[in-house]
Amino acid sequence: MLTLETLQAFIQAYAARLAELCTVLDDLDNRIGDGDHGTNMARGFRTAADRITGETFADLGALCQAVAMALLASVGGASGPLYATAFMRFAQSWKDCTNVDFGQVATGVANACEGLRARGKAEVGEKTLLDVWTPASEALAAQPDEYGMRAAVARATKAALASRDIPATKGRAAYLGERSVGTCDPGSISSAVFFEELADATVGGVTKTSWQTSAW
Amino acid sequence: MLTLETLQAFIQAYAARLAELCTVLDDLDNRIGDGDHGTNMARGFRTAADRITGETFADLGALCQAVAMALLASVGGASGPLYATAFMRFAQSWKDCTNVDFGQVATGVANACEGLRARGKAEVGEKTLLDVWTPASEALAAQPDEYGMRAAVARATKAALASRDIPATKGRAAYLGERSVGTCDPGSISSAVFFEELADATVGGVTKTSWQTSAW
Amino acid sequence: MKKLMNQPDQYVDQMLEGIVAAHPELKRIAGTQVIVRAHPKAKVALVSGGGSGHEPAHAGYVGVGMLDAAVSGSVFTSPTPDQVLSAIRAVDQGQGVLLVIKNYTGDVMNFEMAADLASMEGIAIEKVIVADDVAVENSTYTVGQRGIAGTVFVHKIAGAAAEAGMDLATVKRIAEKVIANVHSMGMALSPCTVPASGKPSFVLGEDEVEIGIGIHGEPGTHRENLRLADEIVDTLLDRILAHSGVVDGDEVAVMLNGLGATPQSELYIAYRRVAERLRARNIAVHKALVGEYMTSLEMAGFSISLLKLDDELMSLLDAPADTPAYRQS
Amino acid sequence: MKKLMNQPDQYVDQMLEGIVAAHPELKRIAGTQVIVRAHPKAKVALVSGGGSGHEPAHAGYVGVGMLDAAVSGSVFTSPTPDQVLSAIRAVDQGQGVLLVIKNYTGDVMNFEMAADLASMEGIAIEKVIVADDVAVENSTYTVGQRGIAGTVFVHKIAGAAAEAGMDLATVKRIAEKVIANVHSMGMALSPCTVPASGKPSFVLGEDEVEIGIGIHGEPGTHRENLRLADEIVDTLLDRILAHSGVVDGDEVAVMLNGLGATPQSELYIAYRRVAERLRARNIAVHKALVGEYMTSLEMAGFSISLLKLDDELMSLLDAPADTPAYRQS
Ligand SMILES: Nc1ncnc2c1ncn2[C@@H]1O[C@H](COP(=O)(O)OP(=O)(O)O)[C@@H](O)[C@H]1O
Ligand SMILES: Nc1ncnc2c1ncn2[C@@H]1O[C@H](COP(=O)(O)OP(=O)(O)O)[C@@H](O)[C@H]1O
Ligand SMILES: [Mg+2]
Ligand SMILES: [Mg+2]
Ligand SMILES: [Mg+2]
Ligand SMILES: [Mg+2]
Repeated sequence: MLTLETLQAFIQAYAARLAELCTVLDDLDNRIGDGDHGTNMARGFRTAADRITGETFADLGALCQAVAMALLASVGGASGPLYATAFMRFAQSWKDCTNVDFGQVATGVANACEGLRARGKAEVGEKTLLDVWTPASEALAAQPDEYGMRAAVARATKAALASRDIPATKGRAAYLGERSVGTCDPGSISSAVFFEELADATVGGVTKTSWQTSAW
Repeated sequence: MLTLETLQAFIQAYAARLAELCTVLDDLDNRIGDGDHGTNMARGFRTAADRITGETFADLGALCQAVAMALLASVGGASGPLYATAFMRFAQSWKDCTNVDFGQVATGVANACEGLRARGKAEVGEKTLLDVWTPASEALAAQPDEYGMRAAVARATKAALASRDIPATKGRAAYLGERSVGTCDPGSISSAVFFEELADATVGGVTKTSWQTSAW
Repeated sequence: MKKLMNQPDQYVDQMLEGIVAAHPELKRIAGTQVIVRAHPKAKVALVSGGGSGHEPAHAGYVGVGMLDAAVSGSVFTSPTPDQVLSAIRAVDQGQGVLLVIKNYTGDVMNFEMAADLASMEGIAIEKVIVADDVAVENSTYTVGQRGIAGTVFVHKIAGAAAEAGMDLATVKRIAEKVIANVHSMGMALSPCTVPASGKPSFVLGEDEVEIGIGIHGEPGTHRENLRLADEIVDTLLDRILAHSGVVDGDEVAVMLNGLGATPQSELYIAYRRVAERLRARNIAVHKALVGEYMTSLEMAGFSISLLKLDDELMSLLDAPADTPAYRQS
Repeated sequence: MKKLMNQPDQYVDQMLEGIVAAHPELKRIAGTQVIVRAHPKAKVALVSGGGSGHEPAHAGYVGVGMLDAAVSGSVFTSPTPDQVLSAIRAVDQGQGVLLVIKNYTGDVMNFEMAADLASMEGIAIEKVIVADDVAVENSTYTVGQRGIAGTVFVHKIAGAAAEAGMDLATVKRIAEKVIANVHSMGMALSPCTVPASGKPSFVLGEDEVEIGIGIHGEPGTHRENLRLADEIVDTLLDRILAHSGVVDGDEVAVMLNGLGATPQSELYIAYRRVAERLRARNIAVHKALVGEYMTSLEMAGFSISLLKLDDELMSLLDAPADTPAYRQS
């Protein structure tokens, strides 16, 4: 179950985790992009976390909308509109709810996934964060409960690592063509972390990946 | 005795020696100036040597004037006008002579020295090539013969090395102030080499300094 | 890499303060990273921008005959939609606003979101996307070519059209004509370092260069050994000419753009070869721009942009401009 | 250091070819390293120059309202007297020629020899020697201060005087007034490498900078640790202010000059501090120039020049100029 409280805790935890992983994500982006994905994400979720700290929100919709606006105004780059879009879709999906069950979480994630596809005009397999959101969303839809949530994390992590082996055809890494093979997509890694933290906040006890070395 | 032939041979030998020492002189100038003294001198005397090759000159005056003009048009920097001035003074001193004795050589060098002082507005002790030309000229004036020529080389070499221990107050190295102490003046080194080659061409058997290491 | 800066997180803010301090004809919209003309004019407005680190692009092109506003993101990071929206609102004079966007996913998405918000407010808004970099193959399945230094020609020519009082549709048509006719490619001799990260964007050996680089420190399409300037120019120019459709007898404008650390002397050495090659092909250079127009921090390297001209583009290119980084009368 | 060049010994020649290819309003006197205006004007002529490697100085300042000829020596080496003489002969319109010389032994001697030869040919010739660098203490026993970026103000203001038809004595008087009122100082974050030698001019540690450097890659007056941009600016500006005699209420022009590899963003960050400091001292900035005006190949670093203005200097500074590197209307 996702409550106002767990969602707030998730944002705080994800922001903290991004701060830790900032250099790893920047380094990855440096190899196949412009080296700012960690900085962008850490800055954005720090802003979002600060924005919601000490505030009370009427419902999950209002909370997600506030996060979306904070991200939109602070991230920039490709990841800003994308993560902001995900939260806007959450806001639409969970409008007027103060808590939602895993079925509704699955719907929200599916809507977010759809929003990401529309915003970025990418398909699965192009070495973007869609490669992670899509299987995670599918796992959750197939089994909308605690186990599905854990399965989503497993699928997300696997997909993030698998992004290493394919060339990018969307995003900045696409300019590198075949040279982008051999490095994980930074947005896919930040997305896998997203699902790790979301699962940890909602079902708890998630074993978190240490991306430090495995990402390369 | 200085003949048309020995003077031509001197120019060729000095040009060859400067080509060898080009990097040493550039490196010295790099430490306390702008790193081009070797390049400037090598370029200038190469031009002068080429200019006089295969040409016949009526007298030493004409030969020295041709060298002066070649230097003036090819060196630039501080050393160009200075070395060109020296050769203009030689030209005046040895006008209409096809050969001169050591007394006249001494007069020519003294006039050149005077020309350098007027052109550069420097005094002895300011860490410029005047520090070398002055004692060399004095030695030759005191003993205008073969021995005086050798003495001039000894004084020149000693003065060039002694330039290491004083701060520059003229030329580009002066901007470094006390930081110029500890490096030999590149123009003093090229001048000491000048006297080595002049003596070798006129009296022969001069032991030439290997400046490679001692200059630092 | 040593940087002349204070706190890295104030890099862009302090740069913008410096720009408005130095150029009283520009002003900054308080609380934003938007630079606008101090003396706006009733006409179609042009807004451009992108990540910082490309100076003088884009704030240096705000002024008479070029842009009305430039939006600066963090270094190499697209500005956010709210910033772009502030710019649009500030410059709209009721005759509409044209967004000049460089083709990067981030720039396109952020500017498009701002455009959506602006249209919801009733502002007439159009956009063009510059994609002049021929290093990257274009295809409907990929992200398309990048927008690089050729963008400055769009600012200049569409800016002149707007300044002349043309309407939004016309200014957009002209901007698209420039985009269709400008082709660029760049190379790097050394990387650059984003102030916040402090690490070079890539590492090159003493003899290596990157060919086909963008303007954000990204590696290029491939790496090769350093060759003579003439040979490097030929590599870029051959590819540009092949993509450009420029033929013998055409008239062009050329930009030889320094990426940040390359001395002007070297840019002129490279331009000399471009001129020589074009002369041999009987292609007339109507205007040559040699200097730093769209940089990548302190990257050493350059790009060549070739713009095929017709009478309309030529007369707009020749129109006066008065901005900090581009002036002509 | 990788260079975008062909044969090192053709560096200057090919650069000059590139300059005239890019700027049809300039031409090169055949067989020399002299750049002159393609369309000369009957007036007092201004000739400047020096070693190459300082681009856009000096050829970039040839044009309406500034120089009539620029003479380029080898990189960092004063041009020879015969080259300077060619320039003088080419631009003299019978109203005399003013030589603007930067205070380096080599430049002074070579230009003076050329002046002597020119006067022997009956050309009315005058010279001024720019010595704006306050890093170096002046004294009658030493070589005096160096001429650095402040020289561009001499070109601009004396150039405007000549363009306005003033006579040689007046143009010289005005040039000397600029020289008396302009003070500069620079620093380097990294060295530069002369193409022919291929070696850096000095070696700095990862945290070290050189303070009080000239523009030929010479080391400065001392070395210190890298500090914040604001602190570095303060170090230079304090010394400049102390030497300049500028007092509260004065009006000045400021040049924040990049030495080659420093991004424009950083120059603006530095300028921001200059503006803040001058504002606090109630010194009004009439004009600010931020960019690369007098470089030292690809050296990273900058210099500040402060010119105290009076009405005469101000109106000449504001006069139009149309040269490749300095344009205003
Ligand atoms: N078209 C797209 N659709 C989905 N995701 C994308 C797209 N383009 C880029 N991304 C994601 O954005 C990430 C890069 O984000 P970031 O570095 O913050 O932005 P930028 O590329 O503008 O610097 C990539 O790793 C990729 O996962
Ligand atoms: N005023 C002067 N009088 C005499 N010699 C000088 C003077 N200034 C410089 N020199 C000599 O010139 C040398 C430097 O020559 P060079 O490097 O070729 O010229 P530049 O300093 O113009 O680069 C110095 O080492 C010094 O010996
Ligand atoms: Mg990125
Ligand atoms: Mg020297
Ligand atoms: Mg980015
Ligand atoms: Mg020199």
